[in-house]
Amino acid sequence: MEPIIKTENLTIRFGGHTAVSKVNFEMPAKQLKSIIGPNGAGKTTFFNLLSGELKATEGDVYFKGENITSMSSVARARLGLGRSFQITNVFPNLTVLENVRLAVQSKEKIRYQMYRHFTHYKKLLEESQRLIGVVLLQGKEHAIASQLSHGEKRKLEIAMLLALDTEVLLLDEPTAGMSLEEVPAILDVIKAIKQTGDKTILLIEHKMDMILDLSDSIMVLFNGKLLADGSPEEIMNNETVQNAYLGGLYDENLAES
Amino acid sequence: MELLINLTVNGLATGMLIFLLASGLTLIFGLMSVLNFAHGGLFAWGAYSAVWFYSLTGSFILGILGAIVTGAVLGFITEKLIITPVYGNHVQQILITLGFMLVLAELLKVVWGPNQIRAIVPPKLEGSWEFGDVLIIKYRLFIIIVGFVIFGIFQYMLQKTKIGLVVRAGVMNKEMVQALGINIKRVFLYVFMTGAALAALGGALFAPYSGVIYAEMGFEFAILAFIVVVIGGMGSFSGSLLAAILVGLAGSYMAYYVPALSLAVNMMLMAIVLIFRPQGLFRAKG
Amino acid sequence: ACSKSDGGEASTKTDDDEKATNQSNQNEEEEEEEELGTIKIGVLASLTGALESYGKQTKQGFELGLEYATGGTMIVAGKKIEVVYEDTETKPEVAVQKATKLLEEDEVDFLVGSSSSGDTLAVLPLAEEYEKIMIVEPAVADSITGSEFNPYIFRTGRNSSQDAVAGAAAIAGPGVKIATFAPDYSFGWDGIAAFKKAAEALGAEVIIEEFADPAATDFTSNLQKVIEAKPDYMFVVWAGANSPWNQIADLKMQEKGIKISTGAPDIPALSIMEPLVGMEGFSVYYHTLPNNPINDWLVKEHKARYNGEVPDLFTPGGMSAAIAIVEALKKSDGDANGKTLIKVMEGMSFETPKGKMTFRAEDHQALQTLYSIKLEKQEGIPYPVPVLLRELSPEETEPPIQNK
Amino acid sequence: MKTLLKVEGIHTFIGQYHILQGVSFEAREGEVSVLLGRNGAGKTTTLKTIMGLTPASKGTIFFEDKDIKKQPTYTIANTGIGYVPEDQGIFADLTVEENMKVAMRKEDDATLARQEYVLDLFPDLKTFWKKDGGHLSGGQKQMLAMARAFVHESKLLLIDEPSKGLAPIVIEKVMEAITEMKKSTTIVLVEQNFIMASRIGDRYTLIDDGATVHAGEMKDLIGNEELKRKYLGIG
Amino acid sequence: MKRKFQLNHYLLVVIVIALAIFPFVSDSRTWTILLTQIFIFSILAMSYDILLGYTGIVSFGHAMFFGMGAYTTAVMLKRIEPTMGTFIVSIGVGMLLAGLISFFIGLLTLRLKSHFYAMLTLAVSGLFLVLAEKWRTLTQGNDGFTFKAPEFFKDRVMFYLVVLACLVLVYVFLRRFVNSPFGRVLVAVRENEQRTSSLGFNPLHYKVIASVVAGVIASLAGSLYAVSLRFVNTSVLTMDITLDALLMTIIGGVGTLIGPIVGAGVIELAQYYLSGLAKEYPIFERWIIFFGIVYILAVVFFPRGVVGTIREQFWKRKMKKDGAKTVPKKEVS
Ligand SMILES: Nc1ncnc2c1ncn2[C@@H]1O[C@H](COP(=O)(O)OP(=O)(O)OP(=O)(O)O)[C@@H](O)[C@H]1O
Ligand SMILES: Nc1ncnc2c1ncn2[C@@H]1O[C@H](COP(=O)(O)OP(=O)(O)OP(=O)(O)O)[C@@H](O)[C@H]1O
Ligand SMILES: [Mg+2]
Ligand SMILES: [Mg+2]
Repeated sequence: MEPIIKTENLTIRFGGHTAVSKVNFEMPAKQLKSIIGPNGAGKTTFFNLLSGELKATEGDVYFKGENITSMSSVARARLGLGRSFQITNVFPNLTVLENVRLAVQSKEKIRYQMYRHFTHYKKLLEESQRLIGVVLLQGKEHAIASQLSHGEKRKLEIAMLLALDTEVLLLDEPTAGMSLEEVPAILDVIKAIKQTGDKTILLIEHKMDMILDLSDSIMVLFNGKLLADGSPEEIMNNETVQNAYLGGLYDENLAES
Repeated sequence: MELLINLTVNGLATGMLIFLLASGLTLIFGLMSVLNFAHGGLFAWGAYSAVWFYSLTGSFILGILGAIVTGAVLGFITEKLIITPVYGNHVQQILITLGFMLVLAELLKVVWGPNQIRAIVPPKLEGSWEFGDVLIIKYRLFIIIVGFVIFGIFQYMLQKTKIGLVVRAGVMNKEMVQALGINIKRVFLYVFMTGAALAALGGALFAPYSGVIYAEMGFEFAILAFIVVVIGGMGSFSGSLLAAILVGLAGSYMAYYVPALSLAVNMMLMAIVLIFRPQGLFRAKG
Repeated sequence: ACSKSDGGEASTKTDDDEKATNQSNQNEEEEEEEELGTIKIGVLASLTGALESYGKQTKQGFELGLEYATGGTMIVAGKKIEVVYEDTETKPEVAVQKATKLLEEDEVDFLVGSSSSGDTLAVLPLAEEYEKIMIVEPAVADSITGSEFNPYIFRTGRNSSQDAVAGAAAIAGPGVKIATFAPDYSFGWDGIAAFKKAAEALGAEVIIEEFADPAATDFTSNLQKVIEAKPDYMFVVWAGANSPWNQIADLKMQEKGIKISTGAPDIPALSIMEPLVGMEGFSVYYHTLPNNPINDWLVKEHKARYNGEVPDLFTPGGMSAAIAIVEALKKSDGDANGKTLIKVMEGMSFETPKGKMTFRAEDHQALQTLYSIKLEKQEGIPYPVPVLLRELSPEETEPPIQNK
Repeated sequence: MKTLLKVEGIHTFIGQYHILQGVSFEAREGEVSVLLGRNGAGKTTTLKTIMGLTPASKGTIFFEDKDIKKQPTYTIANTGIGYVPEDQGIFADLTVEENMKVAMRKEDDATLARQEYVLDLFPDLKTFWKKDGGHLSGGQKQMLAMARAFVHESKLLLIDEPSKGLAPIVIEKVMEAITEMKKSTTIVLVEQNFIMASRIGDRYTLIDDGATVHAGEMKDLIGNEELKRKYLGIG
Repeated sequence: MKRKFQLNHYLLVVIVIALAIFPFVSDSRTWTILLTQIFIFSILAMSYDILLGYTGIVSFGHAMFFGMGAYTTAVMLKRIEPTMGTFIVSIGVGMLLAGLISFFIGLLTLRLKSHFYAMLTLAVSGLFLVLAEKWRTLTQGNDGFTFKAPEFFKDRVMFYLVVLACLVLVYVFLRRFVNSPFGRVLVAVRENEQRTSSLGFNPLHYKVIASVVAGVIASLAGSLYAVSLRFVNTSVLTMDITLDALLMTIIGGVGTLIGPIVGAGVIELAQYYLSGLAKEYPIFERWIIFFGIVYILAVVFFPRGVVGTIREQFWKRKMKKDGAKTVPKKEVS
């Protein structure tokens, strides 16, 4: 099967620093792949290159065989590449509901409609309400986004991504700072999406238990380079990964879960 | 050749003068990110108080010092009363400082009357030297020197101390700076007062240059100062200096060679700079 | 505040007392009104903002003028005169607003004003619409009695062209080489165009015309060009606070043999012309220039009333406007009908502090005396004083007719 | 052991919202106290209230027997309390170096030496010394925020979710560092990573809906399946 | 929520009707003119609020569109003939011109960040001012020129009614506009441009369209303004006009449409009354001081603008009354 996303020699340099270096990677459709790597390895930057937030210095990105390297982030989002952000990135002075509703509106392709009153779009509201429920934010619909606690903002971030309902989901540390008891709920959401079987998910995480639980495959970035891409077992047994990324904590981590 | 020298020296002097007017705003707008539309008012108050102190004491130096003190005191009042409630909110800043500008300009008339007032150049700086066809106006040379001195002082202060850093950090995240043990309110107050004092100094030096002061003078030059700060790159003294000199020289050359466009020269300069270097000429560092 | 004055009227005997007497005065006036009928005059002037001092001069002059012309009675042809002053703030929309208020609410019979040409032009159509006479004073734009003229407009103020003609008369002569220097907008262009014509008619040659950004901090580049052209004179048309005089001195233009000539401004602005002592030019008015009893009266009364201050540039203008109105009413026998007054006023001559003025029938511009002067330093006066060289008679400074 | 910080019955309003409704806990000298609770429980607000960023309207906050409740933030910081906020509070337009500089109260040899120590802890920061704070990766920002707080020897450190976004190996280093620092510094920690919390915490305070619901020694909590299930959803 | 809107609606309709019959009950022309003036500036301020309040763009060059409308109408009425037909066509032409120019300027410059954009608009409008100053054959520079208004407007009441109608139309149109899905995206652009684009909305498109709408409506205000004065000069292109629009918007409350209208009223009336006081009480001779103090007090007492602050209070009170939970409880499934 044709990979849904493919990169060739994807490279970006910031000044003298190469944050992503000649990455050749293929993402099989309808799978979940996790990306791990030390801090500053270039994971987020790689996402930014896929979603178009950043422009590659070299190399190409293909989506379903089409070269999308020169497309804007807007165009890519419309094409079906949706993403969540590592550093919470919402509309601070709008309510939770409004934040989600905007994403739903985009999914429904209501972009330049200028005369209809927005509340006419009942459907949008209902869908937004539903998604807020999915990420356990019910009761907070009318809270202003900037007044949410950190974990709540993370959930909102996920709701907005889900609302876009894109073919590809790029999740950047979705559960960072989320409370222990709620991580499983979000995991369930991701699992549920995965089970429907029509979505492709790329996940950046540092929580190994979660990664092992979810991933079909794992790729490892190191200093901007693609170090390995393989099944969870392969990766966990990779020595470099163990020494430079996991350290000792991971054993206990696994033991706990 | 002589012509070119004349145009350049005069352009440079005008540029320096504009730099002096803009230097206070470099601190207040560039660094502290306060859209201070009352800046022109501070500047006019500086001019008036300099002329007044000068005529009272007969000493130009005391006049200048008087202006600086007036500026600092006004800066204190402005910061406490007007700016403190609106830090970080540009929209409110526009409204409140425009209101204060009206008050400042009108109060000038209450104190010194509505008529324009003559400002004289101190005898020692009066007149000019001639070298062949090259004519150097003493007062302009004085302005150029003062401009460089001010530039040097502030460049040094911002490079060698962390005040500049603290202010910029404070603008980005006031709470965090405080949590690092810095009394940011006081820092802002002092920096604002310094900016106001610089504005007053600019006014004080401008007065003898143009020979006349009037209550509305603030409105006219405040915009020029904003232009300089923006095209120089927010908060950068080197940027402001370069931009001011550019404005001065462009004005001088254009008025001679392309007089038809001299009315538009500042605006064109700003448009060109911003289109090609949207962030301004310099990026503030330190 | 209301309740306070209610209670205060009886008990305190200060301000309120005065108010009370004022009120009774007003009552008397109203009674008189019924017997006499009134003539109402609305005066528009810039009482705040950059042109504030001009506005105040007009206002004071106008008050004095009415007093003089009616012999202190404020009654003309059996009618009581009332005046309402309004501040245009030098904004056209405010001027229109205030003018309409005057015409509609106060139902004035005359409009007088205003300090800025923009404000005045905006108000001109209202005069025609309401068929009321408007005396323009002291706005200078030629177009007021030129392209924008309507028959209800009369101007006691001089116009740009008159200034220019006077300026030319002061310096131009066969073979004289003149450079001009003016601000780069209508006022400057009009002034220079008119000057050029007048000067060339007198045989002079205008060799270079420089226009500068009026808001600029530096005029030396423009002046440099003038110096290079080596003229005999540089004629300057200038208005506004930001002025080039210092720089003219700095560049030693006079030492280089270029004589400067310009119109003498009002007293506050004269004080900043210190560097130009010795220059020859023209003046619209300075209190020592005219020699006639009206001016003597004006100077005396003005001093008495405004703690020793002498009347300034536009004070006689205000006075002239008042005199013109009173004279017209005398002739029309108190009839304030616009159409009637037009007939009366066209060609009317009247005595003013500047001597005899005549409303030219064609464009209603008052022809008037201007003065050729020289700036001199005088003992005990903190500004250069315009000293009379010679009077430029109304005929001599007659401007072209431009409303055709 | 001596109590360094004693928070008693604090109530905090943000705008018209009554966020904290009776949080009490204490931090003893040389110990690590962990605040636990769900998202939105009020952990961050508790730390902010101690720092004077969201002043308490009721209750008392004693630090070294001084009431600091009404003190301005910078005074509180200067009495020796360091703070690592949950959103890192990096000055985005300042370089890493400048971020550190702002945090340094003086630049004497001792401080510089300590800076070296901190940078050894997070060598990444040294690599990106001249880079803008805003351009760092998420984890690097977290490191910078900690480095800034560690550069002075504080009596008390308030750290809000240090492990968030860090690679496992770095978490380990941070834990080591905290254990090391414990000798001289008392620490209050908000942490969602229970493994980390349980390994380095000495005592815990459970916060729910803006109030303290439980407190005790960490070793008791580790064994208390019921509490863990009820408030932490684990076990 | 619905109920509140409806209440507002009725209130607005009542106010509009009251304003419409006002000139027939009162024969104060001063008030007619003052209100006309307020309506015109309300339109201008509303158009500015589309930029500032809804899209988060600060422009220092809004006067250029106002001036474009004013000049187009003035020139056409003077050069062609002062009829209603010309008037209406001139409005259209002005709007078209303003639309085109704001489109191009927007396309070129809206990529810039906040102050830089603001300063660039200042520059461009400054250039337009110079152009108007220099193109004397058309504009007569800063002296300006007068022209005749269409016969129909001889009676200022008619003009008053037309302006009122324009105000209502613009209000209704803009209300629809900002409450449409499109308008919600504008707000999103204001809040977080980058996030908007990652949702698949192109911020530049939104900003350009917003500035075209704002420009077109400012031009309408300009056309009406010129006719209200029957005169135009370069003052319509100056920074003062932009600042007026800006101040009115801020005083009334950014991000609301009623706000700019209230702001226009507050400023015009304050000016009217204060300058009136100057004639009666000597201490008000320097009334501008008090006018400045009005701005300062406005910020102190109405930090979010008159309408913004009142709304906020209203919500707060409502929340209290409804006994909203202080800390919303979370149910965990
Ligand atoms: N805009 C930028 N300018 C300069 N350098 C950048 C920029 N964005 C990222 N970098 C650098 O590129 C490297 C990779 O950053 P990236 O955010 O992709 O890391 P990451 O793998 O997501 O790390 P983490 O797990 O900490 O989030 C880092 O060293 C970072 O400092
Ligand atoms: N500025 C604010 N205005 C209104 N409510 C706020 C504000 N800040 C926080 N809150 C609310 O206060 C509650 C507690 O927030 P806090 O940030 O202290 O939670 P937390 O325990 O740190 O949660 P998390 O684990 O998600 O970081 C939350 O419900 C939040 O919505
Ligand atoms: Mg990352
Ligand atoms: Mg928190």
